[in-house]
Amino acid sequence: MNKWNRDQIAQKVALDIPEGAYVNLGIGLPTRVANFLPPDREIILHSENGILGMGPAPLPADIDPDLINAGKEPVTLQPGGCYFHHGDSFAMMRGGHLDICVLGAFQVSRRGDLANWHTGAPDAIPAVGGAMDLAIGAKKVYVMMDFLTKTGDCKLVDTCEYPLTGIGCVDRLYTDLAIIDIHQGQLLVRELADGLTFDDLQRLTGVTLTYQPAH
Amino acid sequence: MNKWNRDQIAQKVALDIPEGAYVNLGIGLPTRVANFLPPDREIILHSENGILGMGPAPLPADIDPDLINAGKEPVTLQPGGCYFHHGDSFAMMRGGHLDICVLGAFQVSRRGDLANWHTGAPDAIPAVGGAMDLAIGAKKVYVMMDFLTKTGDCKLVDTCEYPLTGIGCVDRLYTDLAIIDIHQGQLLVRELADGLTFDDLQRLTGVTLTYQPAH
Amino acid sequence: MINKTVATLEESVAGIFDGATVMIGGFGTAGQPAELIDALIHQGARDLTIVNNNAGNGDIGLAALLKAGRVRKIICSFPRQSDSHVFDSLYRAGQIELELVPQGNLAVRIQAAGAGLGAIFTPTGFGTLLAEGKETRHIDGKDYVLEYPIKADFALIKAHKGDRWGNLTYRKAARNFGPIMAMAADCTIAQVNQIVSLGELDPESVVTPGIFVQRLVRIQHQPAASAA
Amino acid sequence: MINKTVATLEESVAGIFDGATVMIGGFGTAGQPAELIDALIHQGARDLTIVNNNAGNGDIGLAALLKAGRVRKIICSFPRQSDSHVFDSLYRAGQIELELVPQGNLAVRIQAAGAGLGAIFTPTGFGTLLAEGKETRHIDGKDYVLEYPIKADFALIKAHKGDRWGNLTYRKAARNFGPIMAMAADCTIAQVNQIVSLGELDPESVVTPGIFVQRLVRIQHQPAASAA
Repeated sequence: MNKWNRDQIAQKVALDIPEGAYVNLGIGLPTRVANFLPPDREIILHSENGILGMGPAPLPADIDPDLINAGKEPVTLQPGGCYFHHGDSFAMMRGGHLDICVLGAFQVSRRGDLANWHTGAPDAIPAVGGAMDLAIGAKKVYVMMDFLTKTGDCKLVDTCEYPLTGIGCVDRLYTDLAIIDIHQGQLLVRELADGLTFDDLQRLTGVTLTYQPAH
Repeated sequence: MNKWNRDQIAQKVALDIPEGAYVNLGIGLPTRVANFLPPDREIILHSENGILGMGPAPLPADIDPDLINAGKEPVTLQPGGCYFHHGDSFAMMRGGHLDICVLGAFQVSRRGDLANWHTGAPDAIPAVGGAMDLAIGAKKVYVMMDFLTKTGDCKLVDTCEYPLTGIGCVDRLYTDLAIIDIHQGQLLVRELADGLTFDDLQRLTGVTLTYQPAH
Repeated sequence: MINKTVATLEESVAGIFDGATVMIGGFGTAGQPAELIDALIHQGARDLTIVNNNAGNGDIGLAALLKAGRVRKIICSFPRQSDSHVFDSLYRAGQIELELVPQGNLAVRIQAAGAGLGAIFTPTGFGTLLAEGKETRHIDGKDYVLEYPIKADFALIKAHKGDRWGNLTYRKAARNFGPIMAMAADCTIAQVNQIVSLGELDPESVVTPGIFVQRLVRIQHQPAASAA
Repeated sequence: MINKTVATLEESVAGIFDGATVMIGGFGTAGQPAELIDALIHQGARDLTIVNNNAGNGDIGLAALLKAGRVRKIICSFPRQSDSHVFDSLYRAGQIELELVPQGNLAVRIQAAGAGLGAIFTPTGFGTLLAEGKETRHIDGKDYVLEYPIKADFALIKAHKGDRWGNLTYRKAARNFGPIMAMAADCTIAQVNQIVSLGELDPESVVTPGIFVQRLVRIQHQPAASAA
């Protein structure tokens, strides 16, 4: 069985983003999706700190400390992009104006609850940033994560054990083993990694899956 | 006894506006205040339709239909003025950022309730505009009105009979007979028209006045 | 390639359905998208709920839409003006419903819709006829009225320059309700005086980012005062 | 003549009192008014409540203010970063109070203060730890949390150009919280790279109208990237 690696997962997300979509890529793994966006599609990236039309990292000589992304890394602006303040930026998110956001996750529940901001460990310093706004605001919320934790527990669960980011907000999971839609209380397996059967996948999780390939 | 005429009232208001004040002059009589602002003071006029630094009417050749005041009359923009949308404009008003607004009134109550938007007549078509926002938002609300109606009733009353614009919002009255502060439940007469005595004024109204000249 | 520009006024208003809520920009005639309104009259949608600051001036633009009998209800702050005779007659005849909203509550309710808020406590109107029957609350020494967002199916607005991504700038006080209505409608349609190349608008000076605009159409006929 | 410019950093932060609530602009270091923060450290006010998106980076700016022991409480969305060791130590030692607010709620609560609203129902955070104990309401099919405005006595922000009336423009993504914090503080103090003559800023492109700014100070030393 060939798990999808992180670049392969990112590529699968990227290919599902249509021309003209307004997209926010969360900090961390989701940022990688930008590397695989089809060059023949115009896709407009949003950064919570007040940018639409965000472009790739600049050459070292062109780094501008006033032009960074949500992860505080230097970025560029594409022609047609613009700047705005945090009020407008989060109105875009909370007001349902973004088409897609892509987030990482610690756990996702079968009802689409998302936990991705806080381990809940007693000594952890909590930091939430824009995660909760993205989770509840975008028209479609995609999650990128490994199907299992390093210790072999499934991250797709009946009920999240970690503190929640948002309730019933996840629409689709892109994992190293499968792509799964969360739709009307069902978990619809759309695609499986090569050599993995539906029964293999079902055995790895305590929640009931339904096989319904996308094509 | 010499009543103050409308220009004299407007002049008295104008002279009380300090340098640097952000001021909204309501539609109608208050607009006249602009004609008497001391030229040596910089005073910044706000118009609810998205202008700060509003200047006087343009020459006929310079009239621009995109540059009008709240009364829909052509105006100009002073150097240092700027434009913004209605959300920001009313945030300035509601958020307490304006120093002074000057409004007309049908009636004002002894507690500073204002009635200036609706006669309450059954066949009247109501129109409120920005009156309620101005009434509750500016740091100081000044009212310009005649002390008596044409039929001789006093417009400073115990309780407004007309529908209210705002509750307890009026700080000062500029009338044709006197200038009166509404302060902590008292009506403090600050200035009287020439030849008018305090007792004359008191006899014209059913509410209790206190004589406390400003100088 | 993203291209939100449409070639004709007819296309720009396609799909506006009977019973739709339509925001129309403008304060009086400044910023009123007269050509889009004419196109909407031509298009024929009826039973509309209109959101505008006023209720039409003279016999053109919004007044003409009212006169054509297409408007079931209007949500506005200042219907009665010296030249609002079309509205006045319909209102007196009981042929149009009026929801009168203080201008700042109109603005902030539109903003609340655009920003995805569920409701807001506003001080404006407390204790007045226009707050009758509404929930109120005393917060930190002051009284507030609970008001709900005003959303729309469509917004028709007038801007100055636009590009194919839908970024917009405005002109002087014609800006007024345009930017906030653009944020509150499912489909925002902007008429512009000029369409410029992508990247030509200064990214610091874009007033309405293209994410809030679905269609834009250039108005060929430019009145002198709307140029530059 | 109105002149909101002050000559020195020292004057710009005069009057900031012990116990004050101070908003500080910036997202990470972009838009962080480093020189104003240094001036505040020098000025000596203590027992402050700070509102910022983060809780300081490295050992400079906001982190230095924290390190100097001037901050009683911080209201922010994202304190924990790779280089937030100053905050981390204080927090673990119980020497600083943290109010953690989702970033969009931070923004909209600041906006609510600037706009004079009493409270807002926001969907963000519903059902999470950060809404525990807060009033909620189901409105039109969706769940919301009631959140209150965040006001400040002072706001320290970084802008690009300013004039003597206090009009401001910003530079790229350094804009972030500046414009909304300027609206929410009794006294907004802006550091700018450049002070221009009145009328030189395009009235269509002013981002923060001067009404929201009480003092501005030019920073002499301009890092290369902040020019132009």
